Amino acid sequence: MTTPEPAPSGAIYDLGYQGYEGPRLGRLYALWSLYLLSLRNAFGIGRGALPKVLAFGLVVFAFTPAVVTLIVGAVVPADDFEIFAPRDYYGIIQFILVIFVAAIASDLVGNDRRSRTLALYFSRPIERDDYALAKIAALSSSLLALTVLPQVVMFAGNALGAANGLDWMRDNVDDVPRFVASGLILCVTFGAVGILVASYAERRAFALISVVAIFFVSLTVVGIIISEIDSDQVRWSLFLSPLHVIDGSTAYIFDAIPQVDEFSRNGEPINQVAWADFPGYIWPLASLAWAALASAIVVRRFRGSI
Amino acid sequence: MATEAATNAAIEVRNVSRWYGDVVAVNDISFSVGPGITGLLGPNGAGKSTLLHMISGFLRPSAGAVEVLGEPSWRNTEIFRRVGLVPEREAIYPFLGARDFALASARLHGLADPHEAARRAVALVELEDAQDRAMGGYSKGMRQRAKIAAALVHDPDVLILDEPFNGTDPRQRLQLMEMLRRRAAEGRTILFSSHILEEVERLAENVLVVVNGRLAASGDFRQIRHLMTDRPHTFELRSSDNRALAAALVGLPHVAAIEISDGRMDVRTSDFGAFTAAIGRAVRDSGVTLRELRPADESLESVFSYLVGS
Amino acid sequence: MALIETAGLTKRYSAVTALDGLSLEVEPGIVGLVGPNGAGKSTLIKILLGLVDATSGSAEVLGLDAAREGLRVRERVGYMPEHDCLPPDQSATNFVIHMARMSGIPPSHARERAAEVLRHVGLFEERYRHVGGYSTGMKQRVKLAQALVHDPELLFLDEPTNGLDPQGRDEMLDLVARTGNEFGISIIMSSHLLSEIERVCEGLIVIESGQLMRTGRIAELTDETAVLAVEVEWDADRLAALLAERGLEVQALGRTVEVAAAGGADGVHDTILDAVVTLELPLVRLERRRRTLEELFQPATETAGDDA
Amino acid sequence: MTRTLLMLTAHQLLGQRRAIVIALLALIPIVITLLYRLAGDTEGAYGFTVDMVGGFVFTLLLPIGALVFGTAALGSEVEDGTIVYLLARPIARWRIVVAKAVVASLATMVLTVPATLIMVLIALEGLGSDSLWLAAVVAGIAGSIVYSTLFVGLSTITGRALIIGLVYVFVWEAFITSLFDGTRWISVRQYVFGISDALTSAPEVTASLDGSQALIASAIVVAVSLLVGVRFLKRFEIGEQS
Repeated sequence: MTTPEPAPSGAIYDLGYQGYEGPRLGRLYALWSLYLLSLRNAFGIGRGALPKVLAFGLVVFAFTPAVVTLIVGAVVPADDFEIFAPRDYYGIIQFILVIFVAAIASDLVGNDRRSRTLALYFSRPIERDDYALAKIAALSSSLLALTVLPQVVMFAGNALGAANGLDWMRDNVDDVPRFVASGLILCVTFGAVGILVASYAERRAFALISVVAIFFVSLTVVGIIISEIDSDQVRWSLFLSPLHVIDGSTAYIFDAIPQVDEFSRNGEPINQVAWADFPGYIWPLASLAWAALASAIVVRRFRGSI
Repeated sequence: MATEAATNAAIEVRNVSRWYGDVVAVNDISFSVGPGITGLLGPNGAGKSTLLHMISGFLRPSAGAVEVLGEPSWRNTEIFRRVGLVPEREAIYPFLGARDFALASARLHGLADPHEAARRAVALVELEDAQDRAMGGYSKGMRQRAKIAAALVHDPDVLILDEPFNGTDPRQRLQLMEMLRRRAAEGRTILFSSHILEEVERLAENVLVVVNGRLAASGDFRQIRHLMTDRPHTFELRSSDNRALAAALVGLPHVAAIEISDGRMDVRTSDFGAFTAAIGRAVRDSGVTLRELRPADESLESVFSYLVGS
Repeated sequence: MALIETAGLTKRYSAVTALDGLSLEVEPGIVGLVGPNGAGKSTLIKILLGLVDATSGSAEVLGLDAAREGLRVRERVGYMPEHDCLPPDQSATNFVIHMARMSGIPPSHARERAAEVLRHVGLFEERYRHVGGYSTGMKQRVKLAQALVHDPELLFLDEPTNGLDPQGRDEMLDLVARTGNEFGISIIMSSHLLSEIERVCEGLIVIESGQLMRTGRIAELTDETAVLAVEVEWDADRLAALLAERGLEVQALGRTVEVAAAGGADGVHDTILDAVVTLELPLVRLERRRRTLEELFQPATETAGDDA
Repeated sequence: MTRTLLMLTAHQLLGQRRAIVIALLALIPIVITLLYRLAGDTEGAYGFTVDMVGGFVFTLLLPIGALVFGTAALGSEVEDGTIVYLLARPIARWRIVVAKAVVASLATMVLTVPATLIMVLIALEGLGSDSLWLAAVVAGIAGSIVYSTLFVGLSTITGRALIIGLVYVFVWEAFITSLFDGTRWISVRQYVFGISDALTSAPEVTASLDGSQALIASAIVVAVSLLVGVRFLKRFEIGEQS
């Protein structure tokens, strides 16, 4: 609309339809917009109360160890007092992460499919691959709020709780790049796998249960195979379980894969990873391979739809 | 069976209301539906579906009573021995073909010869060609017909259809209407809802107009029109001499305004009935040749919008 | 330049041939796309948007190859699908802003455009509410708004009046006509209610079984016929009898009497009026009947069956 | 009439892609057991079998199967709106609920029981002693019925039966019950273990409930689920959808 001339008398403005002459930004901008909206949707922002409660409820759960650390740190100042180690953090909350991925992934891709908004997206100047990747990016980023963010809070909590905060920070500053790097790898892998499963399950219910099943069934099955079957070859099965792979990746980045002798293959995933005795760098690489493979399949999936 | 139903109304709705929280979907409606085709007409959200759901016993009236074939319908599954229902939602079992869908319905009704019943029902909606294909691949019109076949399988005396023509193209619509007319001619009761006047006008002998949850009019279309002869209306006229005709018409008591513009004349009247009754004589007496007389908007459409607007 | 040009466009799905060698040339304006369900209307629109690849043949939209330059086509066209496509848990404003951004409109402009367009389609305060609670009519408006928000040169409207009641249908058709005439945007509108097409469209494309049946200007296709339709409030039968007695060729259909009026001389009009007055019948209508599109595309036997 | 209900539901639950996914899930224990045998270890066969049945079949396969089938049997019909085709027939509502529960239970059994039996046969090279196979099969059948019926009942109350069921299985049964002993009474998993423990003398199998306690608790859960299901389906209202 035009700015009115400063005139003494009144004026009538044309409120009829006007074309758009302004700039038209390209495909990357459109993608960025889709990513931002998906990210907001993941936390239920701009949507109803229920998705917000669900998402933020899980975020609160994911923060529990960090908050406990903060509280304990405030009450009992101690010099080197660690309740939860940064390297264990993701393992402790992995169950919450899986539920979060299950709930959000089915919303992110499922809602567009169910409300059939997908057709509208594809009628815009973007390509289908863009859509798929934007969704994976959004889910992965939203996971940061449950992984890296609580780690930052816990780090701060420990620093505040330490008798000499600055000394403590100097001693532990190495943890920061570690939990950031391992957190990023985890988020990308979980995000891609979650979107992959959700994009194949039409119903919200099946998306939900399929995501949970993929992570936990593979974890259990591989766990049983490793602990029960007496063969060194079964170590390769570890790569079929994303939770094992992520576990290994985080442990490697924190340089915390323990030395394990031949017989202790039972028990926690981390020990099974240790028992397998692959070169450590293979775990982050395997994580990223999971992420890449899942993303490729998602892209293929959306190329075929409609 | 059909004659027995003919003796009294198959559907009785007495002072029925239904509200959801503070929202009143249906507000104190009473009517009865007897044999023949009755159209339930109203804009979207007027409460048609709520009414039909209450009649089918799927919704409890918040107040009032609904009886179908002499029995209260709420939660009364037994009425379906003689009632067929075609729901509005497009949902179907995507893995079944129309024949198996009808067959399953026939079996759920415990019919003696379900195969024959299913065959007959599918034939009624002329879906034989596609009957063995899974319904998941059907077009909307075909789904609609499959739903109708499933509702007809037990040859019900009362057939309730919620927006049955949604998604059908003109050809399918004509065919379905013909089928429903034949059933009505056999003395059965058919109640269908629609928000498209054209459909109701073509098919229904009786009309129930629902607006904002209230019954705005009921009866025969023509009767409704006659009851409303006093509604304002505009006619478009062309004649051999518009000025002379205007002079003649201006004297009529119910003519409110006349406007002449390039070869045509718009006459606004305050009384539809009186105007149509008088126009012939007025024109003849003026000696002008009337070439065209046309209600400015579709007459029934205007009945409808008049009701909806009030 | 032709708006749309297709040559030998064919689309086969595993079992079905949706489009079968369709060659078209569409000029700017409001054009109706008609055909029974499954005729290939939606498939055609999707191919033109570059959403679906044709099995063979070519399609150009706004001078761009729909298959290879789909992205650029989609920058310049708007699409309103037939089916529901709105996320129920977002407000109309947010959704339309988002769709504007998806078309590359920067954030501040997107907000302005969304407000503008929502006003044009007649959504005011309610645009801040969640779409899930909207009536069908309001949803259709939002669907139109999202198709218009990036100021396209061409709009594809797939069954825009689907599910609307008469009032909603009127309003939507007015909106479509305004969009075409005032906003100067070309429109391809599909519908199976022919009366709607007649009301707003200038051109017409008829397809059936994926093939072109007819194309041209509506006015040419619905030439007047030499039949006078006389509608009276009651006793059409008596009127028909009287007119027949006076030597006219008549047919009574419900409340309407159709009178053959070859040559269209005033004599026939006068005879009819005289008969109406003689019988003292209220006269509702006297007009030359146009052929409706409906008649053009239906087998002759079915047209007579619609009296009620 | 009932047969048609059963057939329709079976078709719905086992149709298309879902059946393949589920079948793959059922193959998992068999494949693992084959691997186990190929590795040539036979000394720990009993322990392996118990681990597989207790650690995979009863804690993952069984509840996941029951969740999928139990919540979908009625729940997906309500969600899709096809339930109206059952309700608009002269059939008592309890028949519908019972038919859905029966089919969901059967589907869960088909998923778990044959796989369990084959697994035992391969691992122990036969049925073995101590009636371990009997314990696994009977407890599997009982678990299928209890879980499935529970989720069918739940799905008549809420449209979010699946997520509630997920939380029940993976939070309540997996964590809470291991922390607080008293909660064993409200854990279907513990019933299943109780029943299997009562049927075998194998020392590897232990449970916190004894056989009769588990049976009584199971019967109560099934009965209550059915009663609740019938009650809610009777009062089920179909309103204006659009």
